Amino acid sequence: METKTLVLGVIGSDVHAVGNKILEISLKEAGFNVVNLGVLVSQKEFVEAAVETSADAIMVSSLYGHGEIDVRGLREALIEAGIGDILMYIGGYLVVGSQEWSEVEAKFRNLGFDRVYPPSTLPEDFIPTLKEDLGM
Amino acid sequence: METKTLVLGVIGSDVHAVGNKILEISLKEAGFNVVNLGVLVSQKEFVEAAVETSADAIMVSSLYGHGEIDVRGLREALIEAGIGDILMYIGGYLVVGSQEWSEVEAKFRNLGFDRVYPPSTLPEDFIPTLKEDLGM
Amino acid sequence: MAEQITHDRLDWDELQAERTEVLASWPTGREVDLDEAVEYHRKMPLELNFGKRLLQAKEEGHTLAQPRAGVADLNSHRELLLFLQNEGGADLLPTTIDSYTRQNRYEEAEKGLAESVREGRSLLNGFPAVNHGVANCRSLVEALSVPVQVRHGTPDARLLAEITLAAGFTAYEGGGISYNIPYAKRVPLEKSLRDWQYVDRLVGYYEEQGITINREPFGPLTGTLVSPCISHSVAVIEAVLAAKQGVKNITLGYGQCGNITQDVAALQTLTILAEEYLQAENIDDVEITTVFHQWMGGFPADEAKAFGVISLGGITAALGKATKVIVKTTHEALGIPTKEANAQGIRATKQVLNMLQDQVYPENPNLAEEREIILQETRLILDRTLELGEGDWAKGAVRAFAAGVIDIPFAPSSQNAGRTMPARDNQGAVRFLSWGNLPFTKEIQDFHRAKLAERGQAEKRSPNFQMVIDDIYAIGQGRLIGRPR
Amino acid sequence: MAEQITHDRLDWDELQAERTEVLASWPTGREVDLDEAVEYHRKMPLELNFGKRLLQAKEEGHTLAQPRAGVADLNSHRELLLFLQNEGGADLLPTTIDSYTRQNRYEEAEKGLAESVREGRSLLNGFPAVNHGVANCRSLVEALSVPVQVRHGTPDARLLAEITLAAGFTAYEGGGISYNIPYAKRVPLEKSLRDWQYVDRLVGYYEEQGITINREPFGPLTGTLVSPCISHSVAVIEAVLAAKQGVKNITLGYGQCGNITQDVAALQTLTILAEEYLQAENIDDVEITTVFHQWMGGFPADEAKAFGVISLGGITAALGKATKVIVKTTHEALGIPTKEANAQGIRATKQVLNMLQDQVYPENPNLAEEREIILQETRLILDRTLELGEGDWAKGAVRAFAAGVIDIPFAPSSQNAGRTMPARDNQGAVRFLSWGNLPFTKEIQDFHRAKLAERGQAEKRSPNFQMVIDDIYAIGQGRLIGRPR
Ligand code: B12
Ligand code: B12
Repeated sequence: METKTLVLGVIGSDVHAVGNKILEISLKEAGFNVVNLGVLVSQKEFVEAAVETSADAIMVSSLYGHGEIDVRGLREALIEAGIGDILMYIGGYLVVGSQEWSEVEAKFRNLGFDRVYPPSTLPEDFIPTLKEDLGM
Repeated sequence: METKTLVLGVIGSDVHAVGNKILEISLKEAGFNVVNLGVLVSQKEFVEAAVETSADAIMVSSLYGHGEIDVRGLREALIEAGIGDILMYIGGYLVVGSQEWSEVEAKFRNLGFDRVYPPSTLPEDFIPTLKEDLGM
Repeated sequence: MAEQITHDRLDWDELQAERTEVLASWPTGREVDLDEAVEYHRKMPLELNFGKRLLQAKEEGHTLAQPRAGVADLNSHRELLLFLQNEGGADLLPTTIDSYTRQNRYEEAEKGLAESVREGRSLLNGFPAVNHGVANCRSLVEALSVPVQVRHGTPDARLLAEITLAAGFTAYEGGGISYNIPYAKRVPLEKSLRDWQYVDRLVGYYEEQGITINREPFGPLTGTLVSPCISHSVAVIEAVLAAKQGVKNITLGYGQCGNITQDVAALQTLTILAEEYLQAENIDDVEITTVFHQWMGGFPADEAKAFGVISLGGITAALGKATKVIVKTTHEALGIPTKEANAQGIRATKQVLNMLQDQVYPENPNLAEEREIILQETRLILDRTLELGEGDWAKGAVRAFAAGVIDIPFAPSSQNAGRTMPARDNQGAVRFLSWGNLPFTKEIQDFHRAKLAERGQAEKRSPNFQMVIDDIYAIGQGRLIGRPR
Repeated sequence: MAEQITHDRLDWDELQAERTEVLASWPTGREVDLDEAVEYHRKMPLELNFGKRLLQAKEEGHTLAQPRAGVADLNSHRELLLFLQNEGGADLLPTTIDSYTRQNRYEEAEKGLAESVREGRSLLNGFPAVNHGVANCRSLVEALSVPVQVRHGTPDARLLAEITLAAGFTAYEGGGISYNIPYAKRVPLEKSLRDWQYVDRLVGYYEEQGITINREPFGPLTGTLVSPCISHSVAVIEAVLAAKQGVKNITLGYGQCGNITQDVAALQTLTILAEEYLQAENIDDVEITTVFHQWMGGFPADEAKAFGVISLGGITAALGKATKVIVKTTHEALGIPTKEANAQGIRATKQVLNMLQDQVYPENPNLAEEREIILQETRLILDRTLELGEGDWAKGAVRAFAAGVIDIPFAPSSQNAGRTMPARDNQGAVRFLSWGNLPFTKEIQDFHRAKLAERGQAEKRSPNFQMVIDDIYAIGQGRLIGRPR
């Protein structure tokens, strides 16, 4: 089975590094090829890394609350870069405060994410779905 | 000024003794003549004590939640004993659980109490009113 | 009557006439068939046995969490317990009995129950187990997956014991002193002691059949500034009296006072003293565990503040390595808690218990001194009690209360001298402002005097009754010590 | 650049060109008039001075409670702070700055602010003080009756300092290391150290005018299993660097790890070490106070459990006699808290602080050993740092990070070696699984190895990275130590 490549990073001015490290480790353990951009990642860096590594999916984290502002236009930038239909996940504390989850999910789906995960998501909660989505 | 006599007690199967002791001390300090029947006081004891001591007011406590059942008929018993218009206060945890205070108050007013006090009432919260009600 | 009671084991055969009478005192008594009940217990899954669960926890060094809870109606009560088990994560469950049942007023309980069902809300402050009877209570026990205990406050708890033990409850709270003096006004101590010997003998009978039933004297007494030496004395006497009747699994209790060092010392000395006095009676087959009660006096009305009090209790229990902790709720100062509030109290408590599972309050000179004081004071009280009883603990207890040698502050009972007056010292430990007739040595009297003088100096007032009143209100008002403001 | 930085005091006159530049970098910079600002401070009521309030608390032996809080819009933020003061009973107030401002992205902050006002909810995770400017910020300070501090996480906080200090804030959190390594990825340490020397020099200028401004290095760093020796090393270096610039009122911080003995030892050694190293630099006119941060890592999502964590933090702060405690909320694992949740966290904390005000964690051999370990480890790190810096703390800090002599676990910064790996021992104290290049003696290395071996044995697994992951999740999952299940 061919190894799938994931681009991983925490978007915007966000420095929450702990979850990012754990995701990297868990995804590697699960057999993925992980390109971890770390924290404080701009949209541009996400797009470039995905193009360069011919990534199969982008995993965006946002913990600090500005996710809503930070991800606007990311899907469009991917389209512009010619990889508009790449699988894209997001997880973390996506908005400021705690809002009705169904609304948050809808909001980020509209912003171009294929799957949206709430806080306290464990690696085992989404890795099976990710494999399914990537046809593994 | 003539000293006013109060009959004090915790009604029914209720053994909460601490508040009762504090009330006794505070009311004595405030210049009342206090007849303290203590805890586990039946309606009959309240009525008899009030008659015997020609009391000016009856101070009923109920802490344990059965107050609602325990005080039914007390005003009627006082009427029967010929002291139907004696001033009567009640205080404590009057019902089981915590219910809307206005409803609890209305309920106990209907049961014949002139004034109804919620939990955590301090002596200084009601003694001035008591003096007023007794024309002191 | 004081002359009649002894601490000797009741003869089982002789007890049968009395049992018949007790069982006849309310219709549901007929449901009790002791042989069948023993069979029933034998078939119960072992993990539902309260005493066994406690011993396991003691061995592992864990502290278990147990709430208080009881409502009138059977279905609602079952739901309540299931909620506390599943949503609260309670390790042990209670069934708190209503106050009419506690005074053997089963008719009033019946009315309250009927009205509760009619109105769809509990008008009783607990579960009237006698009125519900054996079969109903079994449906309760069977629904649960953790052990369940009867908790009440009943001077004469014979019928309640017959019914609930036959129903599969494996733990029973109370005792002849601890369920009389704080819970009654005019019940003679001889009578409550004898009625509790009946209960203990019944438990002893189950033990003879190989069924472990846990017994727990009610530690906190009046819950209000009760010095450890008082509650420890009562606990030890009730433990000895129970053991004499054949009880083999005993949990001794203590209600949080608020000074952590004093509280941990109290927990540590409880077992030491119980084992010491049981040993002296040549009893060595009794398993002792401990229970710490989160603050039993007046609570703050604010729920966040109440969480603080609850957590401090949980933390003290964990650091003092209590076998279990009885959990308060954030509704304590509001009224009987909702099931949600009750579950929250358990969860906050379990969080701190789990976090501190592997930590213990450090041994240190103050702790040792505090233990020493508790040991000395309690021994003085107990030894004088035994002396008064001429070697008999039951007689001794009766005479000790009559003499004020044991004297519980704020107790409503006429059997209680009511001459002791507690107050906090400058670190918040509970001391005596007046020790009445407690048989304290001059040295110990001086200790208390000095401790309160120290506080008086800090507060620029001489120790007096106002301090006591201030201390009673203090925790409710967000502090431990009732300092003048 | 590492060659350029020194720990010497910046020349005030020479700094003026840079100040002009900084103030010109965003329009609100124009509002700063330093002479007028000093006048403004002089007229402020004394009880609003943060540093003075801390010294008073230290003297009285009380622990003060301070929340974190900040929203985008001025009026909402003012309301929020008033709520925390009046309903929460906060002794000290914060103004938490948003993350765009922290990265000097004032334009994005402006957009976020505008959108927040439009939508009627905060889209920013804090208060963009630079965008609001001096006059607006003053309206905030003036509305309050307790002192207020700027709390952020800004590597280059020069403009923010100019504006907020001119606005009457009397306390400013952060430092060249603690607001870089955990909060940035690519900011050179020389740059952040130099930018914070600017801030400290500015504070020093206020001090020269007789205005006390409190400075607080950010103690918890990444908030996740940070061993005391790491955060203490950073705290001491930042204290010395600040003092060199004329800062006179410093609060040193430490984030709760969860083992009470270790946490109390950490609080006690913080002051000892700071005074020791300040003394060595012949600085003796700096007032040191301490701040304890309630658990800074992942929280349980359940609010009742969160109350347990919060209360344990409050209790540890009180027993360890921290001067103040930074309070978490029950919404920690849910998102930025509502003002109600924030006030609840303060009230729960204040309840336990008040109850334990007169109690202290008892001196005992384990505590002494824990202090000794922290002292030794920190001194090893600090002495090697100074050696690397050839007597200069600023140079030393840069070189120590480059060499991994100071190495903060989980930090995002490329300036950080990232070779240390913490894990809890069998009592929950934070130890090192890997100490990377920390200059530990063989004895200390053996100590850590033994501690983790002990845990490994208890858990029947050899100490490895899975332990670390388990420990990171543990408190959120209701435990302290991430035991296998
Ligand atoms: C530790 C911490 C910090 C540390 C971070 C240190 C570092 N550099 O890493 C410090 C103290 C520096 C910090 C700073 C701040 N923080 Co912070 N922080 C936390 C905290 C307590 C724990 C985060 C953590 O490490 N969790 C453990 C890891 C393992 O879990 P995780 O990060 O959630 O990641 C897991 C999942 O979310 C999921 N996941 C994550 N990303 C993705 C992506 C995909 C695709 C999927 C499928 C899953 C997934 O999988 C991960 C592994 O299980 C949380 C609250 C909490 N959770 O209890 C707040 C929190 C995230 N912080 C918050 C805030 C606001 C801040 C600050 C702005 C300061 C402030 N106002 O108080 C600054 C922001 C700095 C910045 N510019 O980013 C808020 C965010 C609020 C919101 N969104 O509404 C939180 C929720 C706290 C709160 N309730 O206010 N913080
Ligand atoms: C200490 C205590 C006990 C002790 C009592 C010892 C004793 N013999 O005195 C013990 C442990 C034995 C006990 C037992 C029980 N208790 Co109790 N107890 C308390 C507790 C914690 C404090 C009471 C107290 O002493 N407060 C201090 C004094 C100074 O205040 P106070 O009693 O409220 O009195 C003041 C005011 O109310 C007012 N006041 C009182 N009466 C009157 C009358 C008038 C006219 C006026 C104007 C004012 C007034 O003035 C007083 C002085 O300020 C309260 C909860 C709380 N408040 O935190 C529960 C509480 C009262 N108990 C309660 C219950 C249910 C019980 C039990 C049934 C056990 C159970 N199910 O858990 C038994 C009942 C036994 C019985 N038959 O009565 C409930 C009542 C619930 C309800 N009504 O919904 C409470 C509220 C706890 C709870 N939330 O569940 N209890």
